[in-house]
Amino acid sequence: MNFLDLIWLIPLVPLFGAAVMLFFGRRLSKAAISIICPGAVGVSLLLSIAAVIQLAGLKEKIHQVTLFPWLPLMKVDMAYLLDPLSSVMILVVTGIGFLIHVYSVGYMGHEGGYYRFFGYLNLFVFFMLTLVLANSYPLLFVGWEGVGLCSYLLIGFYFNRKSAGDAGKKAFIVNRIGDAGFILGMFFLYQLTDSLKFTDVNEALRSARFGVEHSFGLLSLTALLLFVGATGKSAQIPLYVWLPDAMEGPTPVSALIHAATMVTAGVYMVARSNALFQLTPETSFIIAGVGAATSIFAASIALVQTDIKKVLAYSTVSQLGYMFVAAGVGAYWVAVFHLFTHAFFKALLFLGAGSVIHAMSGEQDMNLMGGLKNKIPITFRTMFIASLAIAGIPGLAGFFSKDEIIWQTHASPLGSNFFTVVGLITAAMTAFYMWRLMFLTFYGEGRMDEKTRHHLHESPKTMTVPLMVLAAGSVLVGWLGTPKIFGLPEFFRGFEGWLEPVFEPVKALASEGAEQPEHAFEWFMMGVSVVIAIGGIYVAKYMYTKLRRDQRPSGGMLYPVLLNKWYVDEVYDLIFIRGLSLGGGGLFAKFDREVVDGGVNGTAWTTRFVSTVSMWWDTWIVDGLVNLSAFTVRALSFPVRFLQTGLLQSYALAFVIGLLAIFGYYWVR
Amino acid sequence: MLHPITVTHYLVLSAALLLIGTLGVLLRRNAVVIMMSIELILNAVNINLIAFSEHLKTLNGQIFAIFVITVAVAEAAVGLGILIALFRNKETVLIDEIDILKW
Amino acid sequence: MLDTALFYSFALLTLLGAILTVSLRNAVNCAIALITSLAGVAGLFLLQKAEFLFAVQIVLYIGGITVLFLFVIMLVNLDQTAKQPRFGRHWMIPVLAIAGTGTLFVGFLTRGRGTLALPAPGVAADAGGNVERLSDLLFREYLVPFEVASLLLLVAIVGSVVMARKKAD
Amino acid sequence: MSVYYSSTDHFVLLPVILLALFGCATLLFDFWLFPDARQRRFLVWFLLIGEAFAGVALWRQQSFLNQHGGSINAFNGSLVVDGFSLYFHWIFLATTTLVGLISYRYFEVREEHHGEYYGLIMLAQCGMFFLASGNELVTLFIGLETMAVTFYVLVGFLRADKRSNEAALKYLLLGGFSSGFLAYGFSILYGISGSTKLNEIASAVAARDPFDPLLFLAIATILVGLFFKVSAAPFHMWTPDAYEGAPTVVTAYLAVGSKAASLALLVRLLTGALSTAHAAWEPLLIGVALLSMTVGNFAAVTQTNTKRLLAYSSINHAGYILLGLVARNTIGLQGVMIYILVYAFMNLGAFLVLTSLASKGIAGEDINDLNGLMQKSPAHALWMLVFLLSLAGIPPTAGFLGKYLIFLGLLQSGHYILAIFAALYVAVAIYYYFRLVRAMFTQKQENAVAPTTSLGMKLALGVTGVLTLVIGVYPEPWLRFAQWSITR
Amino acid sequence: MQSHILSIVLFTPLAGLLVLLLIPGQNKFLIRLWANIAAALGFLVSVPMLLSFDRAKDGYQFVERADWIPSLGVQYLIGVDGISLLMVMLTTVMGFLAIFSSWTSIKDREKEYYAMFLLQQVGMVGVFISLDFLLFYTFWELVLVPMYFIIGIWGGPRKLYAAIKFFLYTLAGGVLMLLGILTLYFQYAQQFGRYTFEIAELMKLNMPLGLQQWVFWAFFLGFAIKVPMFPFHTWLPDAHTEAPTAGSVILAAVLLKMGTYGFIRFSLPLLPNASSDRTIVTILATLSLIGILYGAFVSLVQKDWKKLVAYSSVSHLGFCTLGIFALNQNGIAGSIIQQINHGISTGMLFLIVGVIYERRHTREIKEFGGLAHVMPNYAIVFAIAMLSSAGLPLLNGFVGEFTILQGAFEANKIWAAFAVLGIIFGAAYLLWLYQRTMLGEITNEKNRGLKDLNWREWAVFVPLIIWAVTIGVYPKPYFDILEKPVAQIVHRVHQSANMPLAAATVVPPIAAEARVR
Repeated sequence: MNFLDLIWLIPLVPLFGAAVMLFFGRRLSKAAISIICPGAVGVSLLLSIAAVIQLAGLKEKIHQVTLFPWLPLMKVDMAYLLDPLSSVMILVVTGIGFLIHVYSVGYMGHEGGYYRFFGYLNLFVFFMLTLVLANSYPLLFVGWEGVGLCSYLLIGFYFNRKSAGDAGKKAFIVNRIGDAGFILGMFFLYQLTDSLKFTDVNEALRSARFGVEHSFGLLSLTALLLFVGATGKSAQIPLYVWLPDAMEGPTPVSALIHAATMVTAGVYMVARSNALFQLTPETSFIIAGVGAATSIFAASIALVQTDIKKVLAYSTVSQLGYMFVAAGVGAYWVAVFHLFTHAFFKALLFLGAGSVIHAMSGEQDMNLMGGLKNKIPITFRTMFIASLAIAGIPGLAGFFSKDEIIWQTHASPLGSNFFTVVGLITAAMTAFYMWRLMFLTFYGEGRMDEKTRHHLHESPKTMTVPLMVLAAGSVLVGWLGTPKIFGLPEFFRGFEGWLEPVFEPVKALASEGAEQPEHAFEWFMMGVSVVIAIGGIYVAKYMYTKLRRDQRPSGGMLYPVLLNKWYVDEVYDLIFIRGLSLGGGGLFAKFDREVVDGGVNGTAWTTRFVSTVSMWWDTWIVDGLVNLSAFTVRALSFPVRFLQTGLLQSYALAFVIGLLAIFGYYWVR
Repeated sequence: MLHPITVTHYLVLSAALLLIGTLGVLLRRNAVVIMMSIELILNAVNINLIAFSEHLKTLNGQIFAIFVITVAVAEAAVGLGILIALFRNKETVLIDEIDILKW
Repeated sequence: MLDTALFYSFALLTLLGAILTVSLRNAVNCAIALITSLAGVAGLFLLQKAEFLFAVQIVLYIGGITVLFLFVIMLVNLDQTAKQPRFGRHWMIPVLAIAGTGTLFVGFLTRGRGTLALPAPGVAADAGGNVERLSDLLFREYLVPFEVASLLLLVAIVGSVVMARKKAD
Repeated sequence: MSVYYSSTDHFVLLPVILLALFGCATLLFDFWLFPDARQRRFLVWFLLIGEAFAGVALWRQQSFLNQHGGSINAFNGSLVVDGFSLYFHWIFLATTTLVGLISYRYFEVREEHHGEYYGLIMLAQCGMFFLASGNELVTLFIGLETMAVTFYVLVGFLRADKRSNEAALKYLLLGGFSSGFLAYGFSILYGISGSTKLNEIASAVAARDPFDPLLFLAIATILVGLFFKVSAAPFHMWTPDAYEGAPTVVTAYLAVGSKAASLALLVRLLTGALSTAHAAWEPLLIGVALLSMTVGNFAAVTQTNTKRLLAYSSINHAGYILLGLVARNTIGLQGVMIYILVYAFMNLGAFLVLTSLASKGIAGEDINDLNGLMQKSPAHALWMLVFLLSLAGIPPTAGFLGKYLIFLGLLQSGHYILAIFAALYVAVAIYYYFRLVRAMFTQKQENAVAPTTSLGMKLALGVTGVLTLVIGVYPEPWLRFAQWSITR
Repeated sequence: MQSHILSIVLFTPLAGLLVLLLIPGQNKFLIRLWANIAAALGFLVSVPMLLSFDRAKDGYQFVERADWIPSLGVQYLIGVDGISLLMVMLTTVMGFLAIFSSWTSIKDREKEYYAMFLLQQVGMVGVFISLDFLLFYTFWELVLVPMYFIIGIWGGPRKLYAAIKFFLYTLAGGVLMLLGILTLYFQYAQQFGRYTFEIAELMKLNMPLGLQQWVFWAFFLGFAIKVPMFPFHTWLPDAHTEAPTAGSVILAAVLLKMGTYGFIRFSLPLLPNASSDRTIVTILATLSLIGILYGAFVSLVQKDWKKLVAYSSVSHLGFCTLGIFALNQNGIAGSIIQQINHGISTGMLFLIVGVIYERRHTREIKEFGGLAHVMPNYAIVFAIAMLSSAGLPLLNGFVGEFTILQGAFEANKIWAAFAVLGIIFGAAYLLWLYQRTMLGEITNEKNRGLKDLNWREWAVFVPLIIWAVTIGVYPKPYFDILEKPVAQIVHRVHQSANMPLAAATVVPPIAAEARVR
């Protein structure tokens, strides 16, 4: 059986599951749902594995299946493309997706709208697979928008909570802002290359027609617009604001969508467009800069959060920043590698957090936890592994990928030591806040109330098994991308090799990048990062196990700033309100900003103001003009009627005056 | 002063009569007098016609004048009939008291 | 010379009568003034060699119409009307309008005097008197209007009867 | 001595002779045959038969013209039968017949003696006949007066009704006043041409400068007189009052017949005798037309009396028709002809519906009297809708055709601004026509009195309605008819 | 060979109307039944037309020609090309669904109601198939009257105001358009010595730019008011809000399209120089952009559910006009597809409002909230409609908007940049609406007992949903149908733009074939 030609089935099976759920779900039993939906993703997983294996056997590692033409005017088809990059992605999506489906069977067991949840989840998997399997930008955009929609639906799953609805809306609209950039980017790309198929676009961009653009030109603009799309989807500055709020959704959703898959779509897209970004070093620098800024910024916020999911959310933002740093410095395979490893341990962390919350009867505040180590041992152990992984302890997945990123910031021709420093600081912060989380949650005395304590219990098998599988993954997958200096067999460096055909370097950069790495320095860097990680963990341990609450350093002025997330949401508001009160000053004039803010808050003051003004315009000016006709008619009708006095002589007078006017015409003619 | 009398003299006379008649229509309140004023106007027309008739040495103008007189008669007859009908209903012939119909 | 004098005296009579018609308070007096004016016009007819019309004017107009007016004036409530003001309250604008019209009127006439050099004067009076020729013209060329006039008079008769009839049936 | 009265003369005059005959017969038989009021409705048969005879006579003229073309001159050129006059004769015939059909029920409802009525409207039609056929000033003048005097009587026909009296008096006084000016103008025309025949006047006028003072004086006074008759602003002031006060059926006849006849005269003068002096009258026409459309439209907006509203609307229509004359081209003239034809049917139809609203004790003239007509009588309401749409000029009703041709004429002659004005006023007009529509269709019915009706009314309603639609949907034959009527 | 299929499509509703008039008014069930049958027939007879349409052929098909008013050069000339074919199908489908959706919501004066709808159907089909300008104008005006009544009789509290405003506004535009038409007519007569209103003939005209511009503006007023483009849009919210549900559906789905169709069918090919004139294009594109953003902004602050949807129409139609004045294949084809999409999605949104209005008799957004709890199916349908309207990929809206944006981008990048903002706001107001009505707790006790969709409502929505999805997933047939006619228009506009006042430009070969009969 040729599974390569069946890759279109991979997304379609979950779509089928989703359709069944949405239209017939209410009539199905819970058991049936629990089989159909995870089953659908399972089938996709199997199909994916089979297809990837077959792909590996191909000489030219690329396979396209065209179903039917879609947008003929732009030569876009409904067609799927399997190549090394997308194969990594589908494995992540279906694999982790399957685990999370299984987990959800347990986690969501008590919730209403069970069928709906799984329907959305399956729909999400469909769109995500479409995104990664698409062979063209518009089709990618289908998935891109679709996952945004599912994210909206799933964040707002508890739709009777207003905050959930708001968060969902915010997510969708912020994403749309990014999408706007993405759409424009696509148009520029089409203008440049006359196609939107990845293969054609990349071929064209790598051809002699285009050279590296050193000033800010059309290529850079295109790349930047695409990157705007990526910042929206992957929660980078300035459009990251939706992701923390998105934690309103059920925890499996946070794990699947807001950690492992959807948010990485931006990274995937940048990687996919590597041919373009390689041509524009300036944009690449911007990407790396934004990534670095986001990573340290989000990490700083994560330091002080008390909500367990919020910590993980900011952590995700921070880790995504890492990925963009990698992409920005031209190390695309590393970005994808980190994406890959991060998917495992971050999904695990979220699922673990979900298990904790499950055990805590829904409580998410870490200050009210503690001492759970023995109460929920499996959760604890798996999360322990994940925390080590994300902190960058050697031997675990996170170590390899993160270390490679930090090394690439130094080694890559596009890199800069500034990024290296930021990366290291962020690494330290990561180790600290993750272990702060671990210590607050699992160690020490329990701080929960009696009732909750009474209910503490380990989660069911459906939840713990996925945790264990992911834990295994968090340990093992890193070994696919060990550093060269380890000198391990080729298998352990398989990841880079596997992706080689996709990230074919552009001629200009290839020659520059040929400089020999300094082995000693690389070892040194590795050591530094390990020390930093262990240091971070130790500081956390010291602060949260040794010190009493009041003894811990307050962080001074910084603490409230961090706790309030650098006041960004407030600043967004403040700028515009002040701008307005100044009577439309320079800031207000920046329509772009207005749109950002208006979009972000949906109901934001600015938008309301503008809309209200236009409403007034409509009611008083435009309508006024229309009704003026009616008004004028009446106004004019009055004198006419006024003259019609009913008196014969005034009629005769009008007659004579008419005659006089006619005579007069003769004389003044 | 004594220029030979031309047709223009008649025209001016007729214009004057016409205007006096018009004045009567515009100013008098009594409907009967208004009708009389209309008779004056028709007489002005007749003066014109006769003057032209003589001037042109054709009799068509005189014929026209006969018909104008006929019309005047007919109008006067009907008008007075209407006036009587109105007077029966409203007890007035003052034209500015007749203003039910307006606007 | 005599013609001139007669013209001016008839014209004076006509205008004076006319002015009195529109200005006298008592409607009966107005009617009498109207008779004066019509008589003046009749005189002018005579001056212009329209003898038949002169007769018509005297008999039909003065004898017929004016008497009709007098009847009506008697019929309607004269006493009350006679005490009322003659003119409407707003007389200024009508007077001005008519003055303006009159000025322009005269303008037309004086300016048009030159163009009154009219088409070739018709044949001078040939055989037969005024009445004869008139009747010939009337029944030959103006037969239609003549017939229509009968309809007009019929309508007038029926109309005045209809109007003046009391609501009998 | 020559023959006073030839067979041609007879052939031409026969329709009007028949009409006059039947009219007099009606007057005679009124008391003689039908002493009982209930029986008087049979008098309408006199009218119908008379019209039928007249129709046959007209048809003979029509077929003669169809065969031989040209025109028939009679009475030494006093009368002329050509396409133009026949076209109008047919309109008068149809109008009078339809008015007759709707009248008897109306007068029965109003409890008015109406024996003479049929005779009078036939005599009025005789007057109209001469207005359309006359080719000579005296005939035209006397014809006009015959019609006008009849209408004075008809307007005041409800003798017991103060409003009818008042309307008649106002109409008479102002009508006489305006006739005076018209006659004055005619006298000057005679003076400058030496003849009362239009053909000779035409050549005399052609020889003169258009702005010759005397000619202008004549044109001005004649136009003033005729503007009065067709109720064009600012000589329109009598219109609303007379329309409101007159019996509704008479209003219909006045609005359609009198107007059409006066327009016949106006068109014949302006396109015939005075056509060479167009430089003088064209601006006057433009001014009066614009003023008429403005006054008519804007004053109509706030009316609450339907007859008054339609009166103002008729002023507005006069403006449109005058614009067609301004265009001074075949299309414009064709537009005028079609407009008059269409106007006759649609306006008659509208008044007909209003007539049917009158019932014992209810004048049926207030807009509110139309309320809920759709429920009371869908047929009336729907036909009324057709008439109103047509009056407003919405395709595919007939009213559109007339407006359309007039726009066409204006554009062809380069009067773009006028065309835009005329077009925009269509939208204004919609406003008040749709007040009636609104009352009929969207308001609740208050008193469930169904409209009065009779066989004649049904018939008339059907005829006017169907024609209003048919002319709009399949205008070709009508256009050809109009075309034929203006080819000289 | 001449088939009469178009006449059949055109007059089927009229025949239905005549039969309807014969049914006594008391027999309400029969009236409803027959109206539905007639509308369904109207749809069914249009199907063979769709099937036998040959998309490979240039020019118009199913042309029928007969003299109507020969002395004025007016003909009964009808025919369809790809553009009008789609519009006709939209009309027949939406017309049927609109009538079907009224089954329970209209309870008084049903006979008149359905009669008006059938009459309107005739007018709308006529507008889209007329190839004679005067015939077109006749149908164009004919449509106004039934809609006036639909709004004025069965509408909301301010129905009379809304109805007359609608009527006045569109009529004023219409008569000015008529003057434009007549100008063309005379120009033709001057150049060719005979009078005709045939569009294909009028295209042969060679007019100076100045005159073209005048005529263009005359057309513009007629069409822009109908569309409606900013700032002529104010009749729309009133009319939409006050109209009964089915009226709003037809108004949004079909009536507004008459304006955009007018631009495509008449303004562009007949006045190619004016339409491609830089100033004019800039003005129109700017107005479209203002419309897009303005509509979206105003939608955001609406308190009335239906009014919000109405204003969203302004925004969507802004996209359509923008696409048209991009003057390229993408823009125009996208615009036409977007017109159909708007018909589907906004039609659905109005139907959705109608469903809830029928149950609760209010449209105040704040009266609702948490409806998804009691009406889950309704919430799903609403979600689909909303997403279709917001342009989610794989639903219809995206295909249209994306193609338009591409077209706009090709024409002017700034336009595309601004238009893209419209997409953001589109999502914003719709999602917010959804949130306020469907999500959250049930705040109003009155909403607790509401019934979910019944089978009849499902039957209305399902075809629309399927249609929306098929366009979204497989729009190629639509693009195929549109390819030739749009290419012709684009070619014509650009050719004359490049060769100012070139003598003969491409004229679709309509006449030759039809004359053979």
